[in-house]
Amino acid sequence: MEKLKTVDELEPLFKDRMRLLVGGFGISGTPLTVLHALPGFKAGDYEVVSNNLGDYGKGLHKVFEAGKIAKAIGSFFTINKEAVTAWSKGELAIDLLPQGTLAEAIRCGGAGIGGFYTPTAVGTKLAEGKEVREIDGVRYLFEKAIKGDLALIKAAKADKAGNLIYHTTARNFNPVMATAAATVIAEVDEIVEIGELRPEEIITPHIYVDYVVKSKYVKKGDDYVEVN
Amino acid sequence: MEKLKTVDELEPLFKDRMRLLVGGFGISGTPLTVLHALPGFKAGDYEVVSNNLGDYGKGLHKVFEAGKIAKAIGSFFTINKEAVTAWSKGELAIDLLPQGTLAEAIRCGGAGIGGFYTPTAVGTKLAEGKEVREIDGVRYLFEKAIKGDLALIKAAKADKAGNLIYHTTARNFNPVMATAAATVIAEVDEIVEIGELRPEEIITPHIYVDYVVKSKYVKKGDDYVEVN
Amino acid sequence: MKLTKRDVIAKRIAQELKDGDSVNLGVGIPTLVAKYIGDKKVYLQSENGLLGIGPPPNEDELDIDLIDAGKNPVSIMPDASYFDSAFSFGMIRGHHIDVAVLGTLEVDRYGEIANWSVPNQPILGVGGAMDLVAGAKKVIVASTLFTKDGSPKLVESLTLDSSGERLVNQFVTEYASFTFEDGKIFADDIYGDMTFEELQDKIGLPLTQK
Amino acid sequence: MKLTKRDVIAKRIAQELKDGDSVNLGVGIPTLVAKYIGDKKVYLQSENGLLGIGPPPNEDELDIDLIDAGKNPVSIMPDASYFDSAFSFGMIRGHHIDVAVLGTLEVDRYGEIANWSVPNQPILGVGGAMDLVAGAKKVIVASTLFTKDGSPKLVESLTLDSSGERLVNQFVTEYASFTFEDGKIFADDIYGDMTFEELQDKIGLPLTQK
Repeated sequence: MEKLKTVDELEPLFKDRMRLLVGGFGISGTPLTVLHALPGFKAGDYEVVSNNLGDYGKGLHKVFEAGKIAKAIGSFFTINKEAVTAWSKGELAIDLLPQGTLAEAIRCGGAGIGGFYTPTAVGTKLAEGKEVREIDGVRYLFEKAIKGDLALIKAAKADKAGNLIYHTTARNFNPVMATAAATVIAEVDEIVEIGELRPEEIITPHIYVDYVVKSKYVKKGDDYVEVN
Repeated sequence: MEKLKTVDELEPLFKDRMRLLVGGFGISGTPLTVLHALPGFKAGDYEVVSNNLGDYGKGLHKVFEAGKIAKAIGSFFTINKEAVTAWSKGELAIDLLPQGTLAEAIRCGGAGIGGFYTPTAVGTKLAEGKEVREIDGVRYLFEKAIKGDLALIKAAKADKAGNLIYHTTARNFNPVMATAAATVIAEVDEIVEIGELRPEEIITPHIYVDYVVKSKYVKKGDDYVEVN
Repeated sequence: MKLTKRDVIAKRIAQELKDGDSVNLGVGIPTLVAKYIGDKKVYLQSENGLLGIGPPPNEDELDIDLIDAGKNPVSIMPDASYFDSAFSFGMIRGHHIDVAVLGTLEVDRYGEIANWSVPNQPILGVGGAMDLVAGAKKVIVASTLFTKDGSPKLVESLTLDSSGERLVNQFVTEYASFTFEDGKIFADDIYGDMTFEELQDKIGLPLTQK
Repeated sequence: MKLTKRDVIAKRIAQELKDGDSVNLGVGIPTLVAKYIGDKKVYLQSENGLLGIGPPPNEDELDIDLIDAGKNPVSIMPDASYFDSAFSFGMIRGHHIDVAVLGTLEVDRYGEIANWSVPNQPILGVGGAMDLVAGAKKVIVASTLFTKDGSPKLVESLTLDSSGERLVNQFVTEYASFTFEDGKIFADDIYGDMTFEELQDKIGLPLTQK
């Protein structure tokens, strides 16, 4: 399978100041293998688009701790205490978006839509400086689409063409991020033969996926543990 | 199954001048049983949102022939010769949208988005009178979301809760239309028990589906034939 | 056994839910509502991409992938379905969720709420709160009526950051359930150990009894 | 056997496709391109919701549900996937289709095309043409070089309705393949029975030879 790579083979894809789209909600659907390699890669100063910055000691939190994140765009950083501290000191820029606006902006980025009008956040601090437009009697906020340089996503299975399916709520932001970046790296639990995924059940068609990395983590109850 | 009705039981849902969203592309994914009942219902003067007006003698074409359509919003009416004639005589209003703009407008209608910017059709006759906005150096056209009063869609299977899955390219406009109308009627080939559809494969969750009608048509090669 | 304040609120909110409702329960008190739904067939949605949350899973059923928006492990009902975050918020913003139950810090006399920014803390988290406020068909907010220092959370005008201009339908506290109409606050249902007059006195705003 | 004009064009376009390309073929001449793809691994997309069109199906495999954008029955490849119309056009507008091959009625010297309105007919059909023009990474248009009355389809400025301001990358005819740069028309490859000079003379516009 041509798209299958080790994470180290992918290091040349990462360049300073790139915008990374990183899937996952909590640890569910997070590409841990790829993220945990980033502290060891040369590049940094990333702008990261992700719902939050991982859980303590896991996922994006490790990348943040390694000083590799210059800016974060997401919906919920309150739980990332060190990120809050870094932000207070001016060491980390943060753009806060409502979670639905974040998801829609990424979907639009992937679908060639330049921007959209959402009713969410009209009349709030998050609407400051943003255009408000009334459409059929409802007030909406203009939001621009979001695109990225690299998407780091997690799926349950890839077939050898790169078609993806997801497991339960680990789907979350991953399918939309797969559409919105110039290059997409999918970390997967399992690789299956072409034909094993039914064409009706495929969520991310293979043309969106540039590289596939086999995950080093397996689920054990309510945690992921590393295996060799 | 509470949502399961005969098409005649649903007649009271149809009212004059309603906007109907009608799924299907050609005959594929068209709710033939429901559409073929409309000429016999009292209501009419519908505004129909659909890619085109059915095939000759089938689907929306029958509704059009019965004089029930006052306006059509879609992307391709050239193949509906009688519709073209009616339009020339001023008997039928037509709003033409690029197919992708149509699909996106309906998706936005269902997703609570008021409008969006698409690069499609900028600089063409279909852009006349519409706002153009430059976003990051690209020119986009503003399009409003589309919603409907009633959606008439076709699915392959419903479970007894109303969750839907679709067959091959018969999916087309059906899932987005299911989200964008106040009331949704899904014509299906088969009804299965709850639990038979895996939660990962469900395309339209049951809360979008108000009524289910069992199709009177079965596929026979490249046609649908009526059964009893 | 006497219910805690939080349970009183959760139980009262559960009364508002009807068979067939799709419901999104926020973190905190709203999560407790699930305990009091009883036999009613409601469909619990989670904004990270699930319709049909089931009962809390046993220890041996835990799956770190399968969580709710509060990141707690969940189980699913037989009629459940999964979808991505964009679809999930389309469901929310598109008025397909019948009831959103949310925690709140303040409610003004029109029903506008502040429920996302923490007082005296940098504003770095909003999650799905504003989408739910803007998009659910009906929004019920849940909170104890007074802050720890005794000041009412029902206020003339918000002192904290608004969650959006959409007004909520109902505010359920441990003493009473309130609704709002044109700046008038209705104490629809008083069930705690304060009378209408005591409530009005403590809140310091005119209330109307239905 | 000598190829028809349409086949000459289709075969020449097939040369432009590379292994791994995702390709959308419009109706008419573009559909014929599939015949000449040979061993190249390209993924054919259909805007009604399919990636991975296979060879034409046998009579006994026909399924009225499974069709392409031209409403012809198709088969699928083992790596195929289905999706809805909104996702499909997201794939197109979002630059995920490497090559769109479209028919055309006119091409101007900048590469702007008119391919959707029929002369002297009411404009009541556009389909996915404008989305493909705006969104595909590369757009190749296919047509015979002259209309039935002998006038060139390569023109100084469009007389028919434009399909969008995005300029196409290549115009393949039965005589030559053209590309465009800042208003200059390049005759990149001349393979028909007209010389460069004859072409320039018949078209009536300055051509450049690469």
